[in-house]
Amino acid sequence: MNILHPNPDRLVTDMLDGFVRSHPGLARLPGTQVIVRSQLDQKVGLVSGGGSGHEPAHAGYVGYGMLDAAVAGQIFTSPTPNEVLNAIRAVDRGLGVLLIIKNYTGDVMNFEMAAELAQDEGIAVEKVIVADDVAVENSTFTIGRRGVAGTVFVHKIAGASAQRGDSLQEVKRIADKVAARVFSMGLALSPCILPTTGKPSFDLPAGEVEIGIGIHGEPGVRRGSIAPLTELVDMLIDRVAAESSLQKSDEVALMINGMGATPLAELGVCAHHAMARLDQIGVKIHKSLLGEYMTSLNMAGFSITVLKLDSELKSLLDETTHAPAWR
Amino acid sequence: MNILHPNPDRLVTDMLDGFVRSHPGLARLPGTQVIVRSQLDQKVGLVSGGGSGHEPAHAGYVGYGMLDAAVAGQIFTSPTPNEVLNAIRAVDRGLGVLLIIKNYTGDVMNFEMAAELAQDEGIAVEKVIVADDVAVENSTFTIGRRGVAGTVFVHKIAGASAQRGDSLQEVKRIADKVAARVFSMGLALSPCILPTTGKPSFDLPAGEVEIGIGIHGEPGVRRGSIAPLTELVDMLIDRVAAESSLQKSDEVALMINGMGATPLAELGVCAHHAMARLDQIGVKIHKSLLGEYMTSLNMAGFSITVLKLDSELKSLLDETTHAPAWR
Amino acid sequence: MNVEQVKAWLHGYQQRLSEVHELLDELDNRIGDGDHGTNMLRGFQVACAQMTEAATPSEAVHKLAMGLLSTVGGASGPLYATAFLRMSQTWREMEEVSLKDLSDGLNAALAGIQQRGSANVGDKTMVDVWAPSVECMLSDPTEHGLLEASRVARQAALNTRQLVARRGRASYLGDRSVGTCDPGSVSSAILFECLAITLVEGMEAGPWTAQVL
Amino acid sequence: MNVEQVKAWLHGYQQRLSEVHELLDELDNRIGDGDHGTNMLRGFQVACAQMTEAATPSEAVHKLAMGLLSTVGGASGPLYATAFLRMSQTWREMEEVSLKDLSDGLNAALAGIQQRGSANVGDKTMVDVWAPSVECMLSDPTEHGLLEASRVARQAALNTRQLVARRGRASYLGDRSVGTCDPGSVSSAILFECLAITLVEGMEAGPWTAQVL
Ligand SMILES: Nc1ncnc2c1ncn2[C@@H]1O[C@H](COP(=O)(O)OP(=O)(O)O)[C@@H](O)[C@H]1O
Ligand SMILES: Nc1ncnc2c1ncn2[C@@H]1O[C@H](COP(=O)(O)OP(=O)(O)O)[C@@H](O)[C@H]1O
Ligand SMILES: [Mg+2]
Ligand SMILES: [Mg+2]
Ligand SMILES: [Mg+2]
Ligand SMILES: [Mg+2]
Repeated sequence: MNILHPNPDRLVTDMLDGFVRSHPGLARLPGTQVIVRSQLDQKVGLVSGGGSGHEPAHAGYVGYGMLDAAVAGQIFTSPTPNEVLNAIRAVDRGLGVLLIIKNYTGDVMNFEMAAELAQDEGIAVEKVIVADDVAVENSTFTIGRRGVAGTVFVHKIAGASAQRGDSLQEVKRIADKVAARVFSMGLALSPCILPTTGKPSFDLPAGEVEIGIGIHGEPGVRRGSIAPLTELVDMLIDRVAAESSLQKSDEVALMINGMGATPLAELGVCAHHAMARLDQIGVKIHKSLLGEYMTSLNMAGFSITVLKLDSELKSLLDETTHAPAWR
Repeated sequence: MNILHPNPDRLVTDMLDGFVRSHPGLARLPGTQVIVRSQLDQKVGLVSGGGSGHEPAHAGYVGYGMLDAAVAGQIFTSPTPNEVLNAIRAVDRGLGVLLIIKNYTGDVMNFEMAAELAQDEGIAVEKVIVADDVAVENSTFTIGRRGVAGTVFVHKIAGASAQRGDSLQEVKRIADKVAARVFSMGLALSPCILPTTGKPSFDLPAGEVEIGIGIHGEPGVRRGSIAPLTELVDMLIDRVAAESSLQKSDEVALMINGMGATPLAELGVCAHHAMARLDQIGVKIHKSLLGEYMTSLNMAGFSITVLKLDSELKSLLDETTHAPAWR
Repeated sequence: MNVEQVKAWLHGYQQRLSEVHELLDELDNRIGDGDHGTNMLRGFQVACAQMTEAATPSEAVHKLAMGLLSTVGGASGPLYATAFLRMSQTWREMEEVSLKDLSDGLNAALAGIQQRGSANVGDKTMVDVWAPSVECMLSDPTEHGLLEASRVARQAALNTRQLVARRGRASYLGDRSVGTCDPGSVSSAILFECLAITLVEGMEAGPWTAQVL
Repeated sequence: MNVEQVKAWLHGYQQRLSEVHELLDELDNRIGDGDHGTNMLRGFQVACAQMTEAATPSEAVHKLAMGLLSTVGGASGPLYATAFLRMSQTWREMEEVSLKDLSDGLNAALAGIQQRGSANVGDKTMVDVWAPSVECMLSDPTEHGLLEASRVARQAALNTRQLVARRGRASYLGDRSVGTCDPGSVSSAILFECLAITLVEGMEAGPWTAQVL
């Protein structure tokens, strides 16, 4: 059962206003769906965004040490080029702007059109495309992998790089490095209910799970029968480990991300099993994030992300940030 | 659809281990379900807890400036006196311990038995009982109101008081003051699914909501039909305002708390409407918390808490804390 | 009643709990949080195992109480633990307890339950079962009185159905708590029934099913 | 085609979207994220209103494109916006566009769509509809060719059902994307159909229903 919105057209703007009033460091650019830091520093600007429905992404990652602006589209719909352009203009301090884009056709096309428009205005714009979802086969015949929860690590580490005053090229280099080393996979125990239609995003018979889901309520790349949690977690970790060629002595950051309706208690159990599996492999866990970072409305399920660290990424990951959703 | 736990008996301990490894400042007392700060300060000890299923409560509130220990019972079951006693012993630094108890028969009796046992051992123990749920009529014939999400404000403010070095009596005075000034009410759009039985905690026909719910999957004090969100929010705010005799110039802290399965996007919309209603009343919102603070597994719904501030409470509320779930 | 009979009573009860715990959860689900059967079964499984070494009735129920205290939690944990602690105190130094001693022990247990939980008769709690059953035993501390107490306990548990809860979790439901038997009353009635089964030849377990309750 | 006919075409399309947007959402729900109809309707409602002042065909589609650019979002937003921008460029300075000009404009639009989205025929995207329909119009820029283009568009949209998606959101489903018509192909086919209805007397809207698709 979903909430009944008196005015569905205002769902996103009402939500953004609720966010902004709850987080003194954030502001909404008047007349837009762009959330910006209420005080900008003299540094390279960082802009991300995408459809809504992934909260706390993306507004929750705006703040000192992470993003300068987040652009919110309608529920599960990429924002328009105009909106992205508004964000770019607002955060550019003359040092250029990096766009952090998740690899979805819509996001890529809308952000790219905005980048072209901004470049026409003389703003230096670079982009990084995050494609961390190893559930999707990577092949040159397709559009490649989706960007999912691993994007949050790009926000964090590129954010720390920009915050310490790195140049646009350097921030881009680091962002690309994170994007190349981050790997995710998720599964769903239930669809989400779309607030616009009130309907489930797919039908799932009892006792089955969707494996390899995205973050827009899509079904997964395949369906499996529900297995004990340890088996499901091992399956995800093993796929991520294989795709990222995890080695015994590697050091990683781990994220156990809830899709929206899985109790934190169960995410804690997932974290326990995931770490046990990584222990078995012999990998060292430098940092582990547990909670909801990139959701799919009220979908039940979770994703597991592994970021392969090196000393540069480690120190940037550990830097301070005041973005409300990083913890 | 719930997760299939390979070993339901270990659900709580696995969850706690997952938490502890994700939060370097926390540790589990070996052989117990007690989470403690990994480094304790020389100050009055603060202990809270209750059944599990309310995550991030209560382990998420352990840290500098909030609790020193959280005791976790089985899902929705008060912890035993033995476990509470373990926590009291672990955090007492000779300056005494304050127990923060939510007003449930089980919690009160188990914590009180533990307090008696600790006092027998010569430990100074005081307690505060939180009963913020205005959905329940307050009468001398009943056990009074339940303790719900407002308890988090008691953790925070009593925590700041203890952290600055206040005496046990002073911390208790402040905790009692918060408890007397905090008012909450919630509603559910769906029951939760109990991990032990896999069954819903109640049946709710489509189009109806449970109004005045607790945090253990119980049905509410009455059932209503689903109304547009603005009406539901106004109903909760108005009840809380009436019960707390909110005045035009009052300053408050607000909390919009998700019950577990309501998307943060929708909580943001709730926050927007709640603040609009408080604006109408003429109340000043000093701080607003938005997210999941005291959940009921994967119940869909939310609660609204209002804390009436004064200058003492305001400055303690604004103090720093490193507890992972406070933001 | 010697120590072996005490153990037989409580092991019998544990056995019964393993049969009815889902029913108790179901009752608790309707007006509480659905865990009463799970709580009781978890507690008695551990606590009964701790009685093995006990040499006297007092020791047996003391060990049981300590076991309950460390495993049950919830509202029922401290209440049942307190009840058995009071029996233990009443029977101190006794090698065997007479039916009169048994009645006194149960009476002390009732007092402990009321002290801990401050519920009165009519509040739709286990007190509604304990009070009339103990009354029965006190006025007729014989096998006949025990059978009667078991019968009264059953009836009292069934009678809680029409009550409005004023203590415990069910009280938050107000009038909506009417229509379901109180789970703690049912678990208490079964405890009295198991006692009668242990001590009175030919006594049999009654049907405790969702249909009846 | 004069400016009023261009407006009639696009208003007709907007009207049609308000009838079929739920169907498009439903198709997108099966292999995407369920918003294609909502996106298109939202965009054309706003964008069509912005055409009012336009004096030439080129100006009309330019204003439409700018409106789409600021309202649709999603994958379809930049693609349809690019398509109309290219028509606008092709028709610059023209008071009226002939059927030949129309074909050239649509051809430029197709090129824009492919440049933006790099999809080829067979990838289960709107390109599967645009490519054969534009082909049709180019080889026969007459009313007959237009009717044929509309028929071909419809058939091409239906034919996407058996394709495996290789671009756009549906591509993540791999083989599971087979069995449902591509929503962007359907919305494109309806655009061609509306064009034929505007320009050819007696042409009627075909049935677009869940049963057919
Ligand atoms: N104050 C009280 N006095 C006596 N019995 C009580 C009291 N409160 C609750 N109970 C009993 O406890 C039972 C519930 O136990 P249980 O479900 O195990 O604990 P919880 O309510 O904490 O989940 C009730 O059915 C009732 O019989
Ligand atoms: N690369 C592409 N090239 C051409 N058309 C595409 C491409 N990607 C997607 N499409 C079209 O866009 C449609 C989906 O649009 P829509 O649902 O509005 O956006 P989104 O997929 O972002 O939710 C698809 O049905 C397909 O026809
Ligand atoms: Mg979309
Ligand atoms: Mg309980
Ligand atoms: Mg219970
Ligand atoms: Mg779509």
